[in-house]
Amino acid sequence: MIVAKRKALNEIAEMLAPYKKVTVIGCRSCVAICLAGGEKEVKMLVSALKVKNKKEGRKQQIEGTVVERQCEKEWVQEIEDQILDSDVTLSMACSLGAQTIGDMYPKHLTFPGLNTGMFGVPEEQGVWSEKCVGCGNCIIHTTGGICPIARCAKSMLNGPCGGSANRKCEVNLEVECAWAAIYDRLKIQNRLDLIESVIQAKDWSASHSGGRRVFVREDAKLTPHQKKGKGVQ
Amino acid sequence: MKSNIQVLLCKCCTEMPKVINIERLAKLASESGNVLSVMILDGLCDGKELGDVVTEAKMKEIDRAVVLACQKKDVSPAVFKAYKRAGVNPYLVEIINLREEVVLPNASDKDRAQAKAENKLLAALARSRLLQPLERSSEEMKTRNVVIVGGGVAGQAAAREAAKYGVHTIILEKSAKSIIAPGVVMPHATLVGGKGYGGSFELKIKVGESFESLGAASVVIASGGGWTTLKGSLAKAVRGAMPLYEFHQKLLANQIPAGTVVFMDSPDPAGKTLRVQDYAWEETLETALELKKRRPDTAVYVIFQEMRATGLSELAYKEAAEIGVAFIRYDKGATPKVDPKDPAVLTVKDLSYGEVLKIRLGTMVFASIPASQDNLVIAEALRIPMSLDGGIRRGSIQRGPLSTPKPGVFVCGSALFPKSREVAAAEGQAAGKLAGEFAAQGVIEFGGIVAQVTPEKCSACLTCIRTCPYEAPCIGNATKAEIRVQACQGCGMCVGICPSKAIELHHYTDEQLMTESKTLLGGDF
Amino acid sequence: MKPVLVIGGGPAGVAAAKSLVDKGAFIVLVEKSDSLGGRAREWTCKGLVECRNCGVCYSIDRATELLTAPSAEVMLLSNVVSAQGGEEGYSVKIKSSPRYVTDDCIGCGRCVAICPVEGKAIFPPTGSGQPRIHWIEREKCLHFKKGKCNACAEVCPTKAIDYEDRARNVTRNVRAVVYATGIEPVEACEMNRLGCGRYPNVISSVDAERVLNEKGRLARPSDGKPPKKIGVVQCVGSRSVKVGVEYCSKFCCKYATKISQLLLDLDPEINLDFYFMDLRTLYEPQDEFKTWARAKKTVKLIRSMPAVIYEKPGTGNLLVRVASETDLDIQENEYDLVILSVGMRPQDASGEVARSLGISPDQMGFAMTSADLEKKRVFVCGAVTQPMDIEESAVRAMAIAARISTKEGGA
Amino acid sequence: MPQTKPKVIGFCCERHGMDAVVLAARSGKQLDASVRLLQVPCTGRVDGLHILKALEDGADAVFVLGCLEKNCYYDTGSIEGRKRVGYVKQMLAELGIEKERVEMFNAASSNSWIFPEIVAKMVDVARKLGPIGGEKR
Repeated sequence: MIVAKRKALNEIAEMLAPYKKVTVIGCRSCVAICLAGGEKEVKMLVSALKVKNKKEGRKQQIEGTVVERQCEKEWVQEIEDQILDSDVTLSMACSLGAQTIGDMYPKHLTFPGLNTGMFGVPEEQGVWSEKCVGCGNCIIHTTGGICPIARCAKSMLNGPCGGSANRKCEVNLEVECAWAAIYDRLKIQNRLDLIESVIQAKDWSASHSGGRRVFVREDAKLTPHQKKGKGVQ
Repeated sequence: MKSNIQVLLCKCCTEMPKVINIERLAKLASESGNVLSVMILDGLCDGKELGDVVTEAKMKEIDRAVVLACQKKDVSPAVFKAYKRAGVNPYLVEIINLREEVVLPNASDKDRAQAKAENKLLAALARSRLLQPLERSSEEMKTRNVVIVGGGVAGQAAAREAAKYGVHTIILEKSAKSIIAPGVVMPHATLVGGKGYGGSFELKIKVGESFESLGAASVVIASGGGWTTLKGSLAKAVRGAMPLYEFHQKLLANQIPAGTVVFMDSPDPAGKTLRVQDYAWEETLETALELKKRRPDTAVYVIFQEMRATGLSELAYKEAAEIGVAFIRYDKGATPKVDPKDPAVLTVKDLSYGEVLKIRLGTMVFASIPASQDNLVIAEALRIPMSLDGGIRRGSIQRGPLSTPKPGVFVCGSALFPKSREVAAAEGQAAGKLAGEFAAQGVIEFGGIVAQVTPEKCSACLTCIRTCPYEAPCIGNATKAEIRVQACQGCGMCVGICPSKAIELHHYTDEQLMTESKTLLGGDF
Repeated sequence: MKPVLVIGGGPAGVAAAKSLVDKGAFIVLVEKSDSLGGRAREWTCKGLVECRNCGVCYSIDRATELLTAPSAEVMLLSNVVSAQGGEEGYSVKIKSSPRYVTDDCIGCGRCVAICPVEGKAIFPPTGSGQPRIHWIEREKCLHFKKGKCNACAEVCPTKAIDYEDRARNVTRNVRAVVYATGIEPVEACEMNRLGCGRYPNVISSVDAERVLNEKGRLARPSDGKPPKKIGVVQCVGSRSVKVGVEYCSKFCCKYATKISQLLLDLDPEINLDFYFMDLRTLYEPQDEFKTWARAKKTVKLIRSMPAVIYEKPGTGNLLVRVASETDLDIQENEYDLVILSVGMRPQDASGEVARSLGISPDQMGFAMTSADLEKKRVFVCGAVTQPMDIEESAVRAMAIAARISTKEGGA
Repeated sequence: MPQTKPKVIGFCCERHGMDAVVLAARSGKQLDASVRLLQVPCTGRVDGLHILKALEDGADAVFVLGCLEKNCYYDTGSIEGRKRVGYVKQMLAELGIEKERVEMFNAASSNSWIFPEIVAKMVDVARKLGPIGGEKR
C-alpha cells in the first residue's frame, strides 16, 4: 500500500495561515491504514490547529471530513459542496488524493497535509518498510521474490556491490544487504543456479523516467456508448 | 427514549453538609433539564432510605439516575439493587464520587468545593442524558473441560484441585511418563494451537503424530522448566558438562564418575542472560551437601557470580562451607575459561581472594535452568505474552499472581520461572482452584460495556486486532472488524487507537466523554 | 456451615481469607493491629511509572475487598485468647480491645489535631488505612490517666468518642484455622555499632518504607532536609550469628533494591551507595538491578559490610567505615542518611495460642506445618513458616485456601 | 501575574488510578480544587483527540492517570495511554505549544501520596503557563 507521513504541524499551520475557511479531508484507504490520514488523524489535526489558532488569537474556521478513497472522483464528488465552500482544502491523503481534488476543481486551492513516502508493507504495528519502487517491470521471480531495485541501496541487479559485508549494506549498516537476502532465499528454494545467471541491463522505459505513466486496460474501459452524463463528452 | 433523571444526594451522615451546601446542589439539580426528582439522603450505604427512592422513581417514571455519594465500589451494590427494583437499567445509573473527589480533599476551601460540586453535578447530568441502556448477556459453556498443559508436580496438583469442582480435567503430558491424577491423562500430547475465549476455548492438540481438537473452559499452563536443557558456550567447551537435574538423578543412583565436581551458575557466563534463580541455588547447595556426604573425599567447588542462597538456604550455604565445599566468586569481567587443548581444566579467578585457580574437572554441573522450549508454542497457541527470558508472563497482579492476561488461562509452577517442588505444588493447587472455579461457573457472562464496530467506517487495517490484549476484535465475514463480545473486557484500547474512528466503547463514547469534559471545563472555579 | 478462622490480616491472611470467601466460605479474621493488610499497609508501592512487582497493592486490594465482603467478619485490634478443639472444629475465644471511638467516626482528624498528648493518644488506622475509624490508646490518653481531658470528645463532629467502651470477648466456633501471624523486624538497634537508635539519621528499612508510604519522600529526621547522599546497608540482623537471626530474610534485597530505584526515580540527583554481601534479588533473570545500577553514575554497589557507623559532629552526617571488597584498605564514606535493611523473624510462632492449636516452632523459630496438623484443620501459612515475599505468601495462602474444604465432603 | 483559577482536567482510569485518588482523599490530603476528574475504564481508552479537545475547550493542562505499567488491569492499557499522551506532546511541540501542559502519570492503589503530587505539579504548570492564548477569566 501507499505509505505516507503527516507533515510537521507548524508547516501545515503556516501553509493554512492566510485562509479563513479550511476543510481538511482524510481518506479511509492506504493512509488510514498507515495511521497518517484516517478519521482519527483528521480530527486530531483539526483540533490541534484550533488550539494553535486559540493560542495566536487567529480566527479561522476549520472543519474535517473523510472520504472512502480520495483518489477516485466519485468519492470526492460526494463532498463537493464542502470543498468549494472553503478557501482551501488540506488533503490528508496521499498525493494522489490531493491531485485528484486539484484536478477536479482547478480553481480551488488544495494543499497536501501528508508527505507521500513509498509503497510499503507493515512489518509490525507502526513500522512500514519499502519493498517496491514501481519500476514497471517486475523481475522478482528470478530473485527469490525479493526486489533488488527497491531493497538494495544501489539497485544492483547482478549480485551485491563490493560494500556488502556481514550481510549488511554499506550505505546503511542497519539494513540487511538485499543480495544476501536473495542468496538465502534462493538457497532454501534450491534455485541457487539463478544467482549465476546474468540479468540484462534494465529497461527503465517502463519506469517513471518517461514522464507520467498511464496504464490502460481496454476491456475494462467503458465505451462512449456506455458512459453517462458528463462522462460522454 | 425518554430521559427522566432522578438525582440522589447523599449526605454521607454529616460529612457532606459540613463542606458543601446540599440544598443549593439540590436546587441546581431540580432546575436542570430532564431532572424530575431530587432526593437528599442521610446515608446511602445503610440502604434504609432506598425504599423511598424506589417508590419515587416508579412514580415519576424515572429511567436514569445520577447519584452523588462516595466511592462507586462501596455504594454501587445497594444502589444498583434498588434501581433494579425501580426498573432502571444499571448502566443508566451514574455514581459520582463526590466525597473523595470534592468534599474530603477540598474541605479547606468551601467556596471552591461548592462550585466544583455543582460543576461535577452538571457534567454528570450532561453525560447522563447521553447514556444508552446496555444489557449483559450470558452463554452456556459448551464444555466443562479444564485442560492442564504439563503433567509435572504443578500440573498434577492443579488437576487434583480442579477436579474437586466437578469439572473434567485433562492433562496433556508430552512424555510417556505415567501420571496418577483424576480425569484424563494424555501422554505424548502437546498443545499446538487454539482459538476462543475464557469459557470456550477450542484447542488444537497433537497426540503422538495425529492432531485433535479439544474444547476447554479454562486452561492451566504447567509446562515446567527446561530441566534437561544445557546450552551455552562454556557448557559446550567443557568436558563432563551436565545440567543440575541430571546430576541429581545420577547422584541418587550413585552413578557420578570420580573426580572433582564443579557447580557453576550459568553455562554462558559472558552472555546477556544470567537466568540463575534462587531456586537453582537452593537445589545446588542441597546437591553439593548430599554429594559431600556421600563421598567426603570428592573436591567440590561452587562457582558463582552471586550467591543467591535466599531464606533458609543460607543455612545450607553455611553448612556446605563448613564441610569443605569451596566457594568461588567470579564476575562478568573475568569469566571462567577452559583451555581448548585440555577441556578438562577450568581456569577461574576468585574475586574474594584475588587468586587464579586451575581446577581439573571430573564433572561440571550447571545450575541454570532455562525456560521450557514448549512455552513459545503454548504462548502462540493461546495468544498470551511471554517474559523476556522465555517463561510465561503473568498478567497484572491486580488479577492475581497466577493469572495470565487472558481470562480463563492460568499459569503455575516453573512455567513462570524455576521453582522448587513445594512451591510448584502450592501454585498448582492454587491455579487448579482458580481454573476449577472458572469452569464450574458453567456460563460466560459478557456484554455491557464492550466495544462495537461501525462497519461502514472500518478500513480493516488490523490495528485493533494487533492492539487488543484479549483477541476480541477479528475480521468478520464482511471483511470488516468485528468484536467478539464474549472476549471483550471493555478496556477501550482498540477504540482509542482505531485510525478510522470506526470503534466505539459503549458507555464511554467519544461524544459522552467529550461532552463531560467540556462541561467540566465550563465551570468557573 | 461454620466459618473458617484466619489469624493475622497480613498479606498471607488476607489472600487466604479472600480466596476462601471466593469459594463461598464464611470467615472470621482476627487482626491484632488497627488495620487490615499487615505490614503491607505500612510499606510503600515501589513503582513510579513501571510496576516493580513488590506486591504491596495486591494485599491492600484484597484487604479492601474483605472489608466489604458480606461473608467476612473482620475483627481489628483483636487477639485470639484461646482455642480448643480438634479435627471436628475449634471453639475460639477472641478478645477485642476497646477503640473508644464508635463507628460514627468519619475520620476527619480533628481529634488528632487537638489531642494534647505528645505523640498523640488518638490515631487514625496505621498506614494508608481503609476504614477511617480512629482509636484511642488507653495507656497514653489523659482522660484515663488523669480523668480530666475530654478534648477529642468535645471537638468530634459526630459524637463518636465513647470513653465507656469496653473490651469485648466473643466466642466463635470455627471449622478450621488459618494461622498467618507473619513476621516482625529484628530489633536493629541491637546492632549498636551501626548507630541505629543513637544517631537520628540512621533509620531502619521499616521506617524508610513507612515514611515513603506516607509522604512519598524521605527526609533526614534530624533536620527534615531531603537527603542527597544515601547509604543502604543490607543484612542488618540477618545472616548473622551474633545479633539477630542466622538465616537470610529473603526479601530484604528485593525491597531494598526497589526502594533504591524508587528513591532515584523520585530524585535523580541522589547519590546512593548500596552495601551488601550477596545480592539476592529474587526473580531477576537478567540481573536487572545490577544492570540498572551500572547504568547510573549516581549509584555504587559495594560488596562489603560496614564495620561501624558514627556521626560527624555538628552536621548530622554519618561516616560509614568500611573495608574495600578485597580487604586491602579501609575507607570512610560520608552520607546524609543511612538506611539499614533489617532482617525479619517470625512472629507468634510459639506461645499459648500456637501451642493450643498444636503449632510448634522449628530450630529457627518458624512455625512448622505438617500433614498431621492440616488433618486437624490447622493450616499455617505465610512468612511465619519460612521467609517469603508478598507474592509467594499470597500464592501459598491461595493454595491453603484450596485445601480447606468448604462443603461437607466436597470442594 | 499568576492566575488564581487554573483549569486542569485529568483522565483517570477506574482501577488503580481512581483507587489512588480515593486513598489520597481518605488519608486526609488537601488538594487544589482546580482539578476536574473524568473517569475512563482504562487509560488505553483515552484518545489523543480527547486531550486536544480538552485544551480546545479551555483546559490549561491535561493529565492522564492510569495503573502502573506492567500492572495495568488490562495488561497493556497504561502503556498505550502513555503512547497516546506522547503523540499529543509531539503534536503540541510541533505547533510551538508548551508540551508540559499534557502529562501521563501512573499510580498504584496503595499509593496515597502520588495523587496530591500530580495535582500540585499540574496546577503549578497551569498557573505558570496560564490559559492558552492568554484568555481572560
